[in-house]
Amino acid sequence: MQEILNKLIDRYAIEPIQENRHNQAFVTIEKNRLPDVLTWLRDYEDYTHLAFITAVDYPEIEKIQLTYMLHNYILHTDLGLRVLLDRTRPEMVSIHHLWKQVATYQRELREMFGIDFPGSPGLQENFALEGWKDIPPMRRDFDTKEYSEKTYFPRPGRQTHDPKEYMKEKLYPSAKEDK
Amino acid sequence: MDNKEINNTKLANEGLSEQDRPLFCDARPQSYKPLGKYVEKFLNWARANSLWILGYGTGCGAIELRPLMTARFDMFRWGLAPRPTPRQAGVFVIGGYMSVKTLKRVIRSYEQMQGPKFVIGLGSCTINGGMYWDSYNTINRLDHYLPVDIYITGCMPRPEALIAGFNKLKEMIKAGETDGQNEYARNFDWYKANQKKIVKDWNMPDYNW
Amino acid sequence: MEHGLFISIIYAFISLSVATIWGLLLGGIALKVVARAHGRFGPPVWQPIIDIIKNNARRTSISHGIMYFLGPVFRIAGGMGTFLFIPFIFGSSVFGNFSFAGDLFLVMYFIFFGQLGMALGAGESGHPYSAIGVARGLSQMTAFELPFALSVISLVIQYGTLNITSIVAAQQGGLLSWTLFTNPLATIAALISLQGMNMHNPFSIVIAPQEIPIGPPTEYHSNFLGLLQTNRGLFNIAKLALFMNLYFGGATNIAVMILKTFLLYMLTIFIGASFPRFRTEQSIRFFLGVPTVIGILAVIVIAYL
Amino acid sequence: MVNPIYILVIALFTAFLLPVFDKMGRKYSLGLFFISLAAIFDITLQLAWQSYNGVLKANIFTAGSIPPFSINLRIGGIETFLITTINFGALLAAIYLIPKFNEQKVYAMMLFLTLIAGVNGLILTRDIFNVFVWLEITSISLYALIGIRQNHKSLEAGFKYIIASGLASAFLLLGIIFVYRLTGNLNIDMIAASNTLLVTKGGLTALFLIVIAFLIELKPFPANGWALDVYQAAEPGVSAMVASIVAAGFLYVFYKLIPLLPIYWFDILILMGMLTFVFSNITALKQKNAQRLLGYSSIAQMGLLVAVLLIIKRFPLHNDLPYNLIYIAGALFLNHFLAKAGLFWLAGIIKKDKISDWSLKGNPTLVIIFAFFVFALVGLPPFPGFWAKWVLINRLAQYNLIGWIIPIVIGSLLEATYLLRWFGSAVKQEAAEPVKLPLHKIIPASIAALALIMIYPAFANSLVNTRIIFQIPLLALAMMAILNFLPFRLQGILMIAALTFFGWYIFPLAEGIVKIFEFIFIGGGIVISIVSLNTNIKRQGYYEFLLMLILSLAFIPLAKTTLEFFLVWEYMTISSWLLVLRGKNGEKPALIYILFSLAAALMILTGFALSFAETGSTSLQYLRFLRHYALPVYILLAAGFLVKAAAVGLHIWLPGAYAEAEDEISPVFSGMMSKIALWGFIMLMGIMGTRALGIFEISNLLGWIGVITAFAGALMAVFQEDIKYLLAYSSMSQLGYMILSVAMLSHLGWTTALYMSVTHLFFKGMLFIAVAGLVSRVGTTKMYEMGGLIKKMPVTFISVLIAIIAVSGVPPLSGFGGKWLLYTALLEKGWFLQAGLSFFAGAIAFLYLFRLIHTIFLGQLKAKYREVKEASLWYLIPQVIFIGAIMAVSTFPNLILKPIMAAVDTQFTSSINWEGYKVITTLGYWNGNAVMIITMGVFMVPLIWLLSRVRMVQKVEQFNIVYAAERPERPETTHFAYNFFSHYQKAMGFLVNGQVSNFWNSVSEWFHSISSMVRHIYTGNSQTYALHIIIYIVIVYTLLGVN
Repeated sequence: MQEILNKLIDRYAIEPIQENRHNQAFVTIEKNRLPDVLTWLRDYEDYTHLAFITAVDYPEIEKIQLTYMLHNYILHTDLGLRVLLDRTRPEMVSIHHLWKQVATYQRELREMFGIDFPGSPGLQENFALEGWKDIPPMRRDFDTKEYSEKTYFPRPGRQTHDPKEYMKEKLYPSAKEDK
Repeated sequence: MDNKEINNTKLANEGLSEQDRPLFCDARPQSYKPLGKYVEKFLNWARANSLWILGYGTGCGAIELRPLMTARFDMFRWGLAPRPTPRQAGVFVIGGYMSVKTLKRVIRSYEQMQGPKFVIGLGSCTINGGMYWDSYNTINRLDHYLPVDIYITGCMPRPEALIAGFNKLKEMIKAGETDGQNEYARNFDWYKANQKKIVKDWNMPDYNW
Repeated sequence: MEHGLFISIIYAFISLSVATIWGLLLGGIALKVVARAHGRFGPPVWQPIIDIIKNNARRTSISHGIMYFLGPVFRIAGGMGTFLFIPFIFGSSVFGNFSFAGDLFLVMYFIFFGQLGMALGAGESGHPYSAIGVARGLSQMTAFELPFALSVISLVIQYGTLNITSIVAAQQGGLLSWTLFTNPLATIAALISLQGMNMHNPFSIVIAPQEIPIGPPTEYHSNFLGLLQTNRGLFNIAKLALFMNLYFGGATNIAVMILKTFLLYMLTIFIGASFPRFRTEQSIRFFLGVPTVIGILAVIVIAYL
Repeated sequence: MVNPIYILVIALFTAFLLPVFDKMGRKYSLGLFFISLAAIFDITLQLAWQSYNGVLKANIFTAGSIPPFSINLRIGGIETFLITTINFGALLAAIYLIPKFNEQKVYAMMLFLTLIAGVNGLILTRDIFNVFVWLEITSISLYALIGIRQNHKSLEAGFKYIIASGLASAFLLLGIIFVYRLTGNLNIDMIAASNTLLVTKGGLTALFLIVIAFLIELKPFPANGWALDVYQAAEPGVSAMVASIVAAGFLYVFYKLIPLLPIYWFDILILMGMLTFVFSNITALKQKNAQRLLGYSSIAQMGLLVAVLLIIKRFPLHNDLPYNLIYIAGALFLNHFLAKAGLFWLAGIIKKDKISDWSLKGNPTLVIIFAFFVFALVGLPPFPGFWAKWVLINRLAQYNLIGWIIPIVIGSLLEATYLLRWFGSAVKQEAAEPVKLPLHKIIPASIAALALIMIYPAFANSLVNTRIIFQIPLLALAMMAILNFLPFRLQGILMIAALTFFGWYIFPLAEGIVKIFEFIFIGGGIVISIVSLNTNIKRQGYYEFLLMLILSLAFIPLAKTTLEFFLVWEYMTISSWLLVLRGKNGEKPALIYILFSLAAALMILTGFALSFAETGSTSLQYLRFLRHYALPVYILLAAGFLVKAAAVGLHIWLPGAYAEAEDEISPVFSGMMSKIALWGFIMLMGIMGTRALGIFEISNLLGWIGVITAFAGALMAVFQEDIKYLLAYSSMSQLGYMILSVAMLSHLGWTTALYMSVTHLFFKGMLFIAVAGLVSRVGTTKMYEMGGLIKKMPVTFISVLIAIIAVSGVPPLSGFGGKWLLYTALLEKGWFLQAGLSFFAGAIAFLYLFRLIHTIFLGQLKAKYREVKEASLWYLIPQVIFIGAIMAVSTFPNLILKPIMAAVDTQFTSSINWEGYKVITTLGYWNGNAVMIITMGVFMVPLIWLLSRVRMVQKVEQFNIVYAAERPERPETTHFAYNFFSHYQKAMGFLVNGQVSNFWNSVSEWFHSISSMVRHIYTGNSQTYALHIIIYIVIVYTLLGVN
């Protein structure tokens, strides 16, 4: 693990490294260098498997963080590459030329987070939300409860309980009497 | 059998492109009066004893349908049978939570079924959204979109509950209390408005014959 | 014609009704038997009849066009015709049907009448699954017709006639004069074909509900489906009656007919219940293999030995 | 009388006078030149006239004394004929060369005249040394003429010619010296009279030297590389002269020498000729240069002529020498002379070196001329080559020279291959730029073409006892060609009227089975021709060939003699081939078709020849008296008919020919022309019965071939994507059933065959017409591109529906009658396994038939066909007629069965009983009428039930289908049509994955490889060529066993 991290530092002068376990580490890199690094990792360092791409919304710092998770089948180590995107107009280089199936991930990210991947095949096609017009639902400033109430005819009479209190009440009714 | 209540206005099919419009039928669904009392009673008996379920598991609740076919629960006893195509099926079991995307398919399949047809809402999600009550993508009340004949509560309801539900439905059919198809046809515009409110890309005809 | 026209029609009607009801009940019994084998109760034996009533009681139906509309008509006309050209019960004037109009080959080719019409009707529905189902069905049909044809040829050599009544007549006089015992090879070849004709496992790919919802009749419903189901009962009996006549000594009264058709049907059901499903090309290869060789042997043995 | 010596005098004298006149101007010299040529021709004509009246003095003595003291000329019948031809040709050649003469110095004209003098001298003289003189005159003027183009290549070619002919002359001179030394004589007749020369070794060597010299001048294979370069490089006008005029001279000298040769040399020399014929043709296969190709062809023809002359002299054929000379050698020579010269001139007109660049499209004059030349060379009627081939092969068979038939047949086929391939590509190719037609070039070519066709009546009348009505197909062609100026639709109506009249005339003459075939050909012809009226846009040659085809079909069953049969058979072949060629992509299929047809025709010809050899009669009925040759004749004829019937293995011509012919023609091919093979079998078996081949009965073998054809055809039809190919394979399959039925040689079998052939006309004609109508609207023949057309073309749909029910044999329509008869007949005959296989084939038919109707009419309608309309009325009328016929025949089978049975009764005793509408055989029974009524009855019951509830039915559109809860996106992706029976392909496809076409491809490949191998010897180097000549001489010397 350390070996590959050292190589990364040597080759790309990457600084922020977070090592979670002996076989898992995350590095943050500049977004324009990502395709280079990925290609190198895939072709020379046996990180042939792209496990997933995921995103996290950070409205606090006005960033969206993308994580590309790679796996090495020989060493069985995982390497996560992180990229920070601007939140106002998130755009990232498409890497579908490296792994064809990435296009699907990118479609999903476009729909759920509004991240653009210029050139990715079928990017504008529906993924799960057909014809969604609101702000992307996985952005943290999207209020799903409000949206649901506005849209889906909530049935009146619904009650909400704090699960902890409610279960205590249901399972140990005597405890309440004790109070 | 001259029992059709005819409404000859055509549907607009605005969701379709000009090119596609001639490919789909634009007639409205019609409602039907029952036949003579004893004839209808006999036919209802036959309908009740031959319930063909559309094999479309729309949500996680569909997992509870499978045990019904096994030797332990043996739904065939009651004349229930799964059927792979909506054309031939008579009962639509909505199996739990219903996302907007699925709802579109459900509407299409429901409309393609031939009347009289019945809908069973299975699990809490179909009643008020259940645990997905505040999801951005899951409906809360099925009866705003389709005429539901009977709900079976639970999350999930057991197969026994399902059997009880089916038997209740059979009684209702025999008693002539299930009128979902006619209700849908009479309140067609209201249902359609509700459906179109949440199904954003309505790229199908207003009624899928 | 031996009787007057009106009497003939009445007789044909009786014969058709008995056959249809018995055929549907056979279907119900089969369901029941399979259910019992699973350890279930299963539906009542009259379930197929209820289904037919229900389907005819449907309030709506749709039509894709004239050929679609006529498809089930062709289908059941094929079933009725096939049945009517077979002498149902030997020596009976009520159940003798219209067998004077043609011989064994007429029956064998009339089977295609309904299938072709149905295939055309299903085709007009425009549903790809219908076409796929028909393609599979026809392909499989060509394959299982070969052993059956060879078996029939063997029979014709044996009895020197194509007249079904004469073939039955030649088998009267005890169990051992049945074709089953006088020409076992032909019987085996034909029975294997019967499995295919009835589209029971392992040859059920045509209607394979798990992959192409239900094959050719995917789009059929309501009245149309009712007709198709009625035909299923009738056509089953027609085939069973043909086999009974050709290989199992025919029947001289209704009881014997019921017994023989029941046993024959159960045979296919049992075989069907014990096998998984072949793919189309597998079943074609199967039919063109062992059963065809048996059929050829049947011909050679009877003709040249 | 005119003295022929004036020819030589005028030519030579004018040649030396020309420069003087040229001083006065080119006009004068050219005028003098033509005057002299005309004078020569005039003399020849006078000589010919005298010869015709029998007042011609045969021997002309020069210098006032008799041989051996002076040279004598002979002007007998052959000489007259030859010089007439040559001087006629020379006149044409001179016209062709006018511009050359204008631009060259005057020497060109001089050379031309000396050349003419030389060739005339070669023919006339009887003195062997004089021959040498004329040879030198000819050669010298020729190689100067070769260089007339004055480019590098032609000069080189001329040089090669000098070397070769120098070698030849040297040997000739040596030979003459030896001969003179031995005999003291130079007169050929006197040498021949004295035997002294022949017995000694030295004499033989001398003779050999003389013969080999002329053999080399005749360009034998393989010592002929120099000649090829000459043909290729010289000006086409000059090449034409080399191929025709000069070759004629050398050939005749060779003929003059034949009496000198010892008898045991003949076989070797014949072999040399035949080798030249076969190998030149093989080599030509890969040739791409037009003139060189023609060179190969010329050499081949010369080889054949050498062989033929030797054969005529050597074998008992010389008992009937004048006849054989005229009708074999004379016809072949004339044929070659006119056609080859014409082709070279044509090459000069087109001015394209590569044959693939030739394009005659839109130039009917050139097409007709080209067609005449090519057809004449291939030996198609009515050109002389046809008659020559006919007599030659008959004679060879008659005198037990069957071995020599084989190289002739192979060589002719090879020659046909490249010539017809060339013709096809030239006719079909789009022209890059319009061809210029200079008058001086087109006149000689057209005159040659006209001459070719004018000879025809002479042969047709004097040669054989064909009845004159058998020329009607040709006359019809001519008539339609004359009427070509009329509006197209009017032509069609006239054609139908002609057919009707002809039917009215001929129908009472026919009886028995012939009558049924006449019904198929004439009746079918009239109905199917209605389709052609759908357009008024002129199509060149369409009605001409169609009428010719139908009439020849109608005449074949009427033929009483082998020649009548074969003549009309060839007419049918030509007209149908040209119709295929007319198709849009018809070039390749037409070539395959014509090659197979010609092979079949040659087999039939050989069979007839053998029959003539044994019975001495050309009557077809005499086939029954055959004893010695019975088996080969039977096999040859059956094989020929099997090719025509497209039996499995020989079928590869069929799909292309049927499918790529124009849509209106395909029904004629499938419905009518395919039946002619059936007639062949009926005629053959009706006369000859069956024969045993070892332990097998041939009829038994034919039965198996038939049923396997039925099976293979059906299976291949299943995998077609193109609707016309599907139908074509289906026709092949149906024809297989018919062969099977005929081969049974029983009453029931023949009844089946005839019943099937009539009903096949109905439903297959109808299907092809329906398809024609369909294609006229949708513009494609790929089935998967259509779909859902039932609502757009309901009438077409109904006729296709009825047709497929009838084809598949489903009761109650007429097809079932055929199937029932077939199986009953097979079981009665005891052909059980055949019955099983044909049942299987019948079941497979369902696959392609369903696919046919489903992929076109059912399923999803494509957006681009939403506006498609029903086919035009002209397509629908014949379909409705056929539907009526099918329904009538289905309801009342007696209508057709009774006449057929009555016809078959003349051949076999009947085993069928009738009870009203019920047919009863020994095995079973069938009541078509009752089946129809019962079917109608059971159909009505459920129909009424459904109709009673029709009000609740909602009519929906094509996308209202359950589609796994989605909506279909496009009709293209929803229509299941392409590779419809993929699983069947997996299970059974290995049986039909192109084994047969691979076989024929490899045959073709094989011949082409030989061709390219052989071509390697022609290096283009004059030293090599000289070496070839020397080696050739040594080999021939050894072979002849001179020492």
